[in-house]
Amino acid sequence: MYGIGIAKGLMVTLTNLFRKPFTIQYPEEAVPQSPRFRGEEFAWYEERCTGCASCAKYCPLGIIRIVTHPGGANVPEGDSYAIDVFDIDIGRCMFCGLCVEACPYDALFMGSGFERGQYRRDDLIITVDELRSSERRPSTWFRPQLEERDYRPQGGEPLSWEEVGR
Amino acid sequence: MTLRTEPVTINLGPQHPSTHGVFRMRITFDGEVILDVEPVFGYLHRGSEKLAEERTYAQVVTLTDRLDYVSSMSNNLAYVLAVEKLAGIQPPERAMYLRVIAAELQRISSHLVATGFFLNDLGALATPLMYCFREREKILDLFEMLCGARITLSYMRVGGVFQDAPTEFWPAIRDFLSFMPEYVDEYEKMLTGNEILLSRTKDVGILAGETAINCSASGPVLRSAGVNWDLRKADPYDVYDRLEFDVPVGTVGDNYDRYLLRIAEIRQSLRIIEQCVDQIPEGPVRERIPNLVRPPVGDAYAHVESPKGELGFYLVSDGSIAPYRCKIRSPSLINLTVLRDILIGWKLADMIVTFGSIDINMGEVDR
Amino acid sequence: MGGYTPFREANAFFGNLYDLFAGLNVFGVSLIPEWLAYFVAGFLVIFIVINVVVITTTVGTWVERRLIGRIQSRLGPNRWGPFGLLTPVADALKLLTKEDTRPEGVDGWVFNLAPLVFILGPLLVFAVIPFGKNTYVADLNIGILFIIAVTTVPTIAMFMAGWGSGNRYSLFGAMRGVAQLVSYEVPLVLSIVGVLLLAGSLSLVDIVESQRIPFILIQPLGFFIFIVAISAEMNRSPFDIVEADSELVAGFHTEYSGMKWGTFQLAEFIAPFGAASIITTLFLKGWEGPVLPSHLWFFIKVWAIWFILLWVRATLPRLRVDQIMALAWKFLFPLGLINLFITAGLLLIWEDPTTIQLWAMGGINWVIALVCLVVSSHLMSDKLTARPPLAPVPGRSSGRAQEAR
Amino acid sequence: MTSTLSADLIASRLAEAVPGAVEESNERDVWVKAESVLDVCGFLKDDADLKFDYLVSISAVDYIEHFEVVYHLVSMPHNHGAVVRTRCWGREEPSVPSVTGLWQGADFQEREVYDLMGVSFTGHVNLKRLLLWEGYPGHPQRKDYLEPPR
Repeated sequence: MYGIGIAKGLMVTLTNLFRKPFTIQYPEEAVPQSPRFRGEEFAWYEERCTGCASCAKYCPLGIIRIVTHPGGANVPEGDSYAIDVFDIDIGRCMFCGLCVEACPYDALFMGSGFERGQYRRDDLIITVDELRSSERRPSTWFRPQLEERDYRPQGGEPLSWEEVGR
Repeated sequence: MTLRTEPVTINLGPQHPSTHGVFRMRITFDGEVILDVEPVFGYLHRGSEKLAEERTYAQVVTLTDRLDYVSSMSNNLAYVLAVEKLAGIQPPERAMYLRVIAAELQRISSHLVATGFFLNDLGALATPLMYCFREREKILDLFEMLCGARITLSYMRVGGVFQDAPTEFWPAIRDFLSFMPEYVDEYEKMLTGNEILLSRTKDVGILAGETAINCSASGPVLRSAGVNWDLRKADPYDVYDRLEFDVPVGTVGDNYDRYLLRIAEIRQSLRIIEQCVDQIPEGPVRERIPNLVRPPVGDAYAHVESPKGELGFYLVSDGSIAPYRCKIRSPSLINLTVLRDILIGWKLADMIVTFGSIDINMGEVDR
Repeated sequence: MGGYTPFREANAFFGNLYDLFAGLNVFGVSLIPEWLAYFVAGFLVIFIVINVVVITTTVGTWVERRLIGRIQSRLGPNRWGPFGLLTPVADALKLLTKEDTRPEGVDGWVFNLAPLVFILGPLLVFAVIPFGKNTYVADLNIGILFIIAVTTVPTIAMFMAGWGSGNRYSLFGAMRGVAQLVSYEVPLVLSIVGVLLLAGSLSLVDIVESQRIPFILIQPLGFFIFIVAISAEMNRSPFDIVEADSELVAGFHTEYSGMKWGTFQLAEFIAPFGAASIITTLFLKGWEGPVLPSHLWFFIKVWAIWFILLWVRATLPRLRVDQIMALAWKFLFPLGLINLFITAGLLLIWEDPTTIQLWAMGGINWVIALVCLVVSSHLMSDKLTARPPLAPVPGRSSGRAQEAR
Repeated sequence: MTSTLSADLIASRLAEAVPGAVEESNERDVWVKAESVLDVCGFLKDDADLKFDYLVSISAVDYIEHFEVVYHLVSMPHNHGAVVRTRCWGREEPSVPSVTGLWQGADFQEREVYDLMGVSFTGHVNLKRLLLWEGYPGHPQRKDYLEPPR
């Protein structure tokens, strides 16, 4: 009979009227985030970095720029290159995480934040100073050692370089 | 006295609410009836195939995310299968199961988007769309748990998947499997018997089986025309040959069948995921292969049943670290071949609905 | 005072205002002449009514968006002010400050005039609606005719906008609008005639007062036809083919922006209140009700009808042009005729029905309405039964798959 | 496409039906002459044993000295597939007969190949650029394509 289906549809919408809304009030309420979330602020540990620039080579867009000079001795295991420039242009980054996957020394991590909006494209470039000074809450993406420890970057403690290794 | 009338030509698009992206159709109308359709493509052409020639095999995975941006997993899977075929790599079993789970979740999410927008094209004030997106959000949460991203996933790698699923993923997916059927029932209760939807979609935009085959249509468009052709059955990849599922096939090939088919496929996908979650073995998830894969000289074609249809990658290797040629057989573009056959003679309102029921994605059409 | 007296006595609110102004005097010298007092009092009444209508509509947009939000499992606007109550204010401010674009090739006069003409119809409806006991702008003895006349005015504006825009989508929308209106005016009027026969008057005030029991109980079929036809007249979903956003972008007001567009929207949001007011007056005993004050009763009934219109709008997909026409001519029109003949026949039998006889008439009408609806829906739905769920086919299983098992 | 038909089998069948069409074949691939593509495809589509009724894709590869157009065919009734290749020489005006008469699905794919690779298909009724606009200089998927200076 014409109308039964329409009536059923109306009942569905009516029941949804009294259901709890699905919306998350974003700035006030935190969006539940997975620890693997591939966020914007990269976490970089200079102590672990040898300056091999694997990350720069593996980046599909070539947005990582690394300039080094030999002679730095800042890595516990031995000599390495000292980093002069480590620019990540996150204005063009697509957060695929291949740089993190490529890093053989667990020095580079994806970040966990997503609120780094800027008005100018130039301000979107993460420089080496910013990487050095920022609080590092690395995402557990491609870092199973952090996952084993049940580390949650969102709201967790910042990690130092000794804690993040394999 | 007879009135002199003449046909009206309308440029439907590139900016139009229901062309699902930037797509243009030059349509000639006689009153409201369509006399001729000429699709115009290319507004979203980014040269993915050319870009792929300048990237290593691993880096191309990120490009495939952006083809059909509502079903990245299927694109990942198709590409990765092609490279594996080219280089002769066999992924571990656990990885294959994880891929199937991911691809089927993606199918559900893509079909939800398709159904929602289909109803939006029918003019349902976004209510079914919101319901569909509500559940899609749950799937995106699962994806975020799995691989840290919601849309551009880049989950699969040559020789497996990038990492095993986290421990919290398994209870979450069981939970999803338990509540999702109820929501699908709710859509069906709201929509399937709705007389307005029936009168708008039933026997509208009928596509005959022979035409569908001749037009190389694939996926729901082909199956709704009554052709039993599903690559998961016809040419099983990964572990589909160990899973039990049915292929829903339409009877008439009209818009209503395409809608019913998507709902039925969501149910079948849930069945597949359930089996995968039960069967998945322990073990490694990634074959140990060098980061820079150098497949032998040759070519390979691999295809998957993506939510939109047969998505194929034809890769040619010259032995270097980058593909020599990467051709993408995109289902959305080729499904549009049927456009003239099923639109001409119908009214403007039917045209929008029929176009919505084909379910194209401009990222994939223009690549 | 002579010429104005009957009108003053008929409308207590207007009369009090008139007396107030006309009685203003300094040492016996009247400050305001009679004609000016008449004019000022009339102006004030109209001012108050229009403001009440517009403010109700403004609140209505907020309620509508919140309710549709909740129907769609989300919250709806809640940023401006408590619970988002200031959202309509923000909307209005935004629209007023927005650039008023005027595309090339428009027909200037027609294009600019269309929004004004469009809002005329919905506002004029309220001129004859009795909002409460003795509260109305005018008690026209041809009230219903007036309403039927003014509700067609927006269609002219629609065609003006569609033609003047010089846009093919707009023209499509306008043509659809005219066709739809011409079809739906017929069942709309037919459904009212039953009420008029029962009430014995065209004046809305008299219709309210003559309802011993709400006419919805005596005229179920009329009520059903009227609510369907009026939502088609207002271009509300599922009959919103005129501005079908997924087909025609925005129909006849595709090319409008700024406050011209805002005027169209305002008129479209006023229209459901107008429709709900008419339905309340004709079928739901108007402002009459126990205990509560009459104005409150009127508002409760209006909002209830308005909610039904909203609920339908939020749920249903749109019909196609030819289906809408078919619904009017093949479904509503015969039903309207049946309703008219039955009512007239019953009134021939009981010429001056008592309350019990009215109940009996209601009972007969309900039975007939249900039979008619069931029969005609069966006639309509011979093709519209849902298909059984697609038979799952085992799929073409491949040789390799069988080997694997 | 569970089984890919052996190319030798197809070549031998083709040798009977369309003599002189097969240029070269090994166990995987079969190359046919560019001018006989239409005959070959017609035979493959209509032959009862082969019955390739579904054209999966048409791809073109630029091998610098020649273009190779690759047809992936599938037979739905028999559930087998085949790859037919053809070489066309010359960089100026490479051309292959169009198969749109056999499979409507070839329409957009041939237009795409024409657009991006510059292989024209004789007999195609509407051979216009598909993705790029009319008047675009060159065919960007060729290996020797250079981006025009801005």
